[in-house]
Amino acid sequence: MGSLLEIRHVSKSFPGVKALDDVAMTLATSCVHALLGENGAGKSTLIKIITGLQHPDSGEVLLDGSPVRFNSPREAAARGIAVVHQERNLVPRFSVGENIMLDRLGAGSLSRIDFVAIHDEAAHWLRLLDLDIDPKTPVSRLSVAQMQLVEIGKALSLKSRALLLDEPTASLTPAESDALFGIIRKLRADGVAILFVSHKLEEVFQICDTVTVLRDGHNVCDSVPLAGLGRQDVVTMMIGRAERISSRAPRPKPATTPYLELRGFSSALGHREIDLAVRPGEIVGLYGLVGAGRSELAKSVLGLYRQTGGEIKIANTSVHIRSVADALHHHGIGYVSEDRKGEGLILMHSVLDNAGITVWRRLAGRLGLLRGRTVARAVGPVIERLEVKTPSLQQTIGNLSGGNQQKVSVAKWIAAGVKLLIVDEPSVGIDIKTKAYLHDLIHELATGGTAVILITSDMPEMIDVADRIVVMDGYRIKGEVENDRNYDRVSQAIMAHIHARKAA
Amino acid sequence: MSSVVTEPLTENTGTGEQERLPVLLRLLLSNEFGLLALIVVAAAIFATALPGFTSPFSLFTLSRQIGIDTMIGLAMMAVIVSGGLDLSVGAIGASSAMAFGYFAERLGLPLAAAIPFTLALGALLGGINGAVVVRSGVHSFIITLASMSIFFGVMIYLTKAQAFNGLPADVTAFGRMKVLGSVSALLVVTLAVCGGLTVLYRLTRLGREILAAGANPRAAELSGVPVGRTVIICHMLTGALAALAGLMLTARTGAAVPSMAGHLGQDWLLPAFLAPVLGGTLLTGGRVSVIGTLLGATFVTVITSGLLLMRVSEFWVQAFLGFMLLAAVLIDRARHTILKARGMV
Amino acid sequence: MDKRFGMQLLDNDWAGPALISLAAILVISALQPSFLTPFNILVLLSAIAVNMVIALGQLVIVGVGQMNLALGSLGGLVGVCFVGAIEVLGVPTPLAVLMGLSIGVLAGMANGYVIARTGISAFIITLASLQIFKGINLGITKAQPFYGVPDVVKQFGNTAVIGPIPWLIAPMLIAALGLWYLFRRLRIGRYILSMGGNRQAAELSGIDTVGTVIWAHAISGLLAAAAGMMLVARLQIGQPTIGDDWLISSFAAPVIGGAALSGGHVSVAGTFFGVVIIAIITQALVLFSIDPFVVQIVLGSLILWAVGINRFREWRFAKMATAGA
Amino acid sequence: MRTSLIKGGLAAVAALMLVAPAVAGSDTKVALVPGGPHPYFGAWEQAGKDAMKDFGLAAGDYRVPQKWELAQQSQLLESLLTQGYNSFLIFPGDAVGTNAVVQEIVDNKGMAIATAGCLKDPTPALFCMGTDTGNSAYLGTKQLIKAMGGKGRIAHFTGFLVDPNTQLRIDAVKKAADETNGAVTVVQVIADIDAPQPAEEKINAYLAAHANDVDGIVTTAWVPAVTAANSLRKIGDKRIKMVGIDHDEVVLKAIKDGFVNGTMLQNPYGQGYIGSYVLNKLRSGCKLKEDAPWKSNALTKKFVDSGTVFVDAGQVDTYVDAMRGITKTILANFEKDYMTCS
Repeated sequence: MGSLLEIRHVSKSFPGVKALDDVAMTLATSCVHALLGENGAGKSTLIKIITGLQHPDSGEVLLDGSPVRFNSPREAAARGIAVVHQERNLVPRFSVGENIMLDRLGAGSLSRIDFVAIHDEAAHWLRLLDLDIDPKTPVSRLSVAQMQLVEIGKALSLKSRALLLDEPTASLTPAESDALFGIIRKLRADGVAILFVSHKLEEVFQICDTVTVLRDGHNVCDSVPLAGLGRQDVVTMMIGRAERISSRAPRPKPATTPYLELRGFSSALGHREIDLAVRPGEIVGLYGLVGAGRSELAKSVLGLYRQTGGEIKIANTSVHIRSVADALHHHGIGYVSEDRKGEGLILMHSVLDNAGITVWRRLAGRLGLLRGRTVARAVGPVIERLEVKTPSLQQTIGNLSGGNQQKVSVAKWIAAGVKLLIVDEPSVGIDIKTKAYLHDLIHELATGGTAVILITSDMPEMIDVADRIVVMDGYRIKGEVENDRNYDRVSQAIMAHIHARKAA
Repeated sequence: MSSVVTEPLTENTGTGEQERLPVLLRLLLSNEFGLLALIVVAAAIFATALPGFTSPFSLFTLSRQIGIDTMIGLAMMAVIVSGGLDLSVGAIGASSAMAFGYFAERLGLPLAAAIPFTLALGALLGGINGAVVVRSGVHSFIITLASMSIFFGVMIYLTKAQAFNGLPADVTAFGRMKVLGSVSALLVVTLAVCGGLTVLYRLTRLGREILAAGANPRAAELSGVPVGRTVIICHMLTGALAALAGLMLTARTGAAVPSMAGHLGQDWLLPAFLAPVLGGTLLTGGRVSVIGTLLGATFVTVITSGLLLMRVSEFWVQAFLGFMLLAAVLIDRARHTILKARGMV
Repeated sequence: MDKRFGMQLLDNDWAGPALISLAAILVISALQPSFLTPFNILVLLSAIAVNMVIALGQLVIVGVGQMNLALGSLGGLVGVCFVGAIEVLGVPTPLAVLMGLSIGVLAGMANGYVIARTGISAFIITLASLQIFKGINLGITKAQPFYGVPDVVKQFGNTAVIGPIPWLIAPMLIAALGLWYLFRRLRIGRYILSMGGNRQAAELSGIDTVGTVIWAHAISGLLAAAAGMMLVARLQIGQPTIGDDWLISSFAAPVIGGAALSGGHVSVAGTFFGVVIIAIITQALVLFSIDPFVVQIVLGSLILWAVGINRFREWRFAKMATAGA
Repeated sequence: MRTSLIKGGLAAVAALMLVAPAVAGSDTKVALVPGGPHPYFGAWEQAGKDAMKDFGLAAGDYRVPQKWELAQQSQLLESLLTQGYNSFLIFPGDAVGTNAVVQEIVDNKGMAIATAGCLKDPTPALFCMGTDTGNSAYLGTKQLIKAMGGKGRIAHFTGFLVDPNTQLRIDAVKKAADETNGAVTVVQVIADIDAPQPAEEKINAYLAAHANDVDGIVTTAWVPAVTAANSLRKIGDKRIKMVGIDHDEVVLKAIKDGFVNGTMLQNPYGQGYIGSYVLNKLRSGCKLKEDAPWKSNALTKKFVDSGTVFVDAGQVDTYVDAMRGITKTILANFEKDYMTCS
């Protein structure tokens, strides 16, 4: 187990911010190394420096003991350092195989591509990942999880000596994650150095050997063995204090009349006979595997897809929701999308515009006039209450960290004062502190009388937050589980509902 | 882009003191500032080298040209914001102007009625574009390519290409009117519209919804913005502004002329795209600069005018114009890079 | 299995335009028998040949996710340089062809280089070079056409190889098949499409994006040059106005043929049928002696109709696909 | 090649030197401004230079808008006015739309003559000197009808519909046909083909389908004339008669070779040369007579015909002389007929 890649005294500043301050880290061969830290602690900057996207102000990066300075990820890759980024970096219309081999399609610009060889080679890497996909399949037909694995396959295919995985499991189901861990272990056995960035501490303890923790651009620890450390030790290092054990005050019993009630609801997307009721002050979880139709159900209720049967009742009155605008402005329904960057936020616009988008209509005066100050007055307190870290409300939201972005995408619905909030996968790519904060917030909202629907594939999250859990599969409701916070019982009950169909 | 670039200095929503420097930097980095600097430099050079450049008549024609070209640019800008485009601006402009001729000359309507009717017609034609784009889901390029032919064709069919040159004297007088010495009244109209559009995009609900829908239609839709309706409104605004540009050209020409925008109205396409794009409006939508559009049109007009006055052999004027344009964007890019490098130390 | 094959056929981008072309040919030839006379087919194919090469020149740039506004002015410039070189400088024809193609490639490379190096939108750069190319064209010609087109060139532009197939089809076939192969099988073609499909992915995968953009513009310039000279052959005259009206049709054909203006997705076959549709519509308006004052109205309506049909097909297909799933 | 015309012009100049007294030290700065880049106006450049030399003008410059756009022409004219030009020969970019900029010229103590094409009354231009487009089309059609033996079917190919002259031409062709009381009919009008490519596509498509349904072709714009002449040569059809317009080499050669019966020639050199002469006279104190023998056409009541001649195979080699003669005649009598000079 020798040291492969070494970071020494690296500092990096941006205008007004010291992103990294004298940071050190050592990646060793045959070792899975966890890089931990809250959002904004400096993990992304460190990865960018390793791959040559950014250059350190001071300090150095050593590869095999000698200093290196890469000018692009390409140069880094040529020296055996590959990264799997959080963003989807695949060409949708190209085949899986072509994506994996994209930089090795041929020797010269005009060389003919040998697709047979490409697909053969790609198939090899897919097999290694236990992925049962034909390499000729276009990437656009894959599920999100499959795309993530293809990206890993692409990084592997570079025969990398160091593999940097930036939250690889964010969009994977537990089973898929387990498969990935198997592969990581196999790679470790082959001598690869692996850097594993994740917010899911359970995974870190499951797979990693050593750990580096960053906080506010400083090393809290530098490449120490994980063995001997407990979850609380790591959390304390990350957030600077002990993790608060969720001890939420019991909430008043929800009202008896449901705020939203679906009866025999069916949609153009294929939902059939959906019966669902959410009462004010209640948190209803919607659990299901990817493709169960949960987000789609939410969007159908919002009026984005056509309702083909059954009825929707809002506060006991049968309604027809024609559009999201209708859902928001007339029925007080809000939706926090799972796809923060694609559907939740307008990345090129400011924090103020993103948080205020839902209240513009309410705040606009005569002639539709709307002053920035008016909006700021309305959303400012919410932004502050949610502790969104931003230099100003005018900051472009694309520049904020994922956690802060997520807070804003929730803040806009709180500002709008919705009566029913549908929260879809709220903690994807969110650090522990923000995640706990969001959970508290959801409870707080429910206590205040908001009806909440929580969609998540994260079983612990579901059991932690929801009052009762409705199980969906194949665009139908499969059953309901009362949540008594007993993880084993509840999770088994949920899985039983899902597998009931498979048996039938 | 979950970078830490902007990891905050303070826990809460920043204070003025720390923002001041970035604001200045942002101003210096802005596209508008770059254009303004280029315009000032070019104008200073022309004014010293070419005595005719600052003559009252030259200033008058310059301001008038800027007024009209900016209006054409604003018309296109209004739809670019939504992420679409409108090839039929010229056709709408010419058709509306001809309709104005019909209203004012043939029907004898007073201007107070003829002008609103004309603008309404422009908005209607734009609205048809928008509605078809939204309903069909086909890219606005193809829809407006077709409607360009149809609008222009109907206009030519109805008018048989005969101009209206018996317009009320007020129209022509307005086209020649000067304010503040030698500034064309047409530029004043344009400046007023610029002001109105700035208010629209900055200070109204609708404006913000337009920007949101243009930047990320999916996110806007899910946040309760009626994107379809917003896109139609953008097209209507384009139509109305194109009609206004047509009216301004009518005032300048003293007649409603079917050839004011060339065959199918295609003569307008270049100024229509050039001004907003130079001014920093994103072709993909969601970002807009009204002042930039004004400055973009000003830049092109000043350069063209200078080149013509310099008596560059006219067959080569176009080539020079192209080189100047290229030089301008390259200088702007260099300035951007240098400032950014300085700022990022 | 059969049904699936049918679905796959329908799923192709060119299926819609092809069906529309076929329907238009059937309807028009039923109403106007002279439509399918050999001479008319020759005329139609000549028009298609040139317009196809023009459309391909734009298709490459659309593939990389950009626009080339300078296509027409470059074509025009090469056209007059080509005849000018022969008439004024006495350059032998084959050399002049080579020179014309080189001008196209070099000018395209210059465009691509500036765009890729500076990162400024291709829209602006090619807008500037449009003015430059056109200005040089007018500076050379002073708006007077060159008449010294050699007979061999005139022959090439106006005679048939066999039956109703004009010689002009040859360069079109070379260009179309070459581009088709390029986009399917050659590394540079895949790189162009990968940049159009997901620029960031292409960059992070280590693709030389600067080189790829330069390649795309060089190919576009080559095709513009070829189209300019083909048009000279067909018109038998070196008109300085060649290329002035290419812009819109160069976009229309690829888009009707299913290309995404945002890049990454192009169809050579679809573009071909896009060109065919436009050519047939243009011809039909003449064949049926439409009143010149309504020609534009009918033209616009027919474009909408073609788009509508294609849209309907896509919609039906999407519906079938969901039903099948 | 294209120098033949210029040579002719030069010859004309030599002849004219005798009649036109050279005035030295004039402050007349003439700008000859066409509607855009177009081969028709090529002769204006030489005409301006010759006039400058012969009449002692301060300038006689041929200045071309970069594009055939109304706005570009207006901008150029405004710039020229700023540069100190005071006398303009303008081909109106639009028969109505160009009036505004001419008014500006007049307001700034300049003067302008609508040249080659006319401005529509009321106009601030002094008068119009050029070809009566409607009449030219009418005469051309008459010649065609004669060549067709007084009966048959005519196809008419013309330019952009936005140009009001196009409508005049369409009407004139129809009028000539109507005068035959049904013996001749206009079966097809193809317009909007001022650009070479669409012209080629549409004319060829038309001939491909309808060559047997048509007996004569009249073209009333430059590009369609060139294209139609080429197409007739290509199909080798001498049965179809054709009358073209203007002096493009392709058309002239087709006349010699018998594919085209003749063409309606205009007099661009004469327009530029005479126009410059008149402007200089007017600046040196002459006045236009209101009661001069102005002709009248569809656009204006103050029209001077610069000469339109029909040229067929017999005259195609000598038309330059004919034009020279016309120019000479107009110039010789202009002062007497149209001006009062103190």
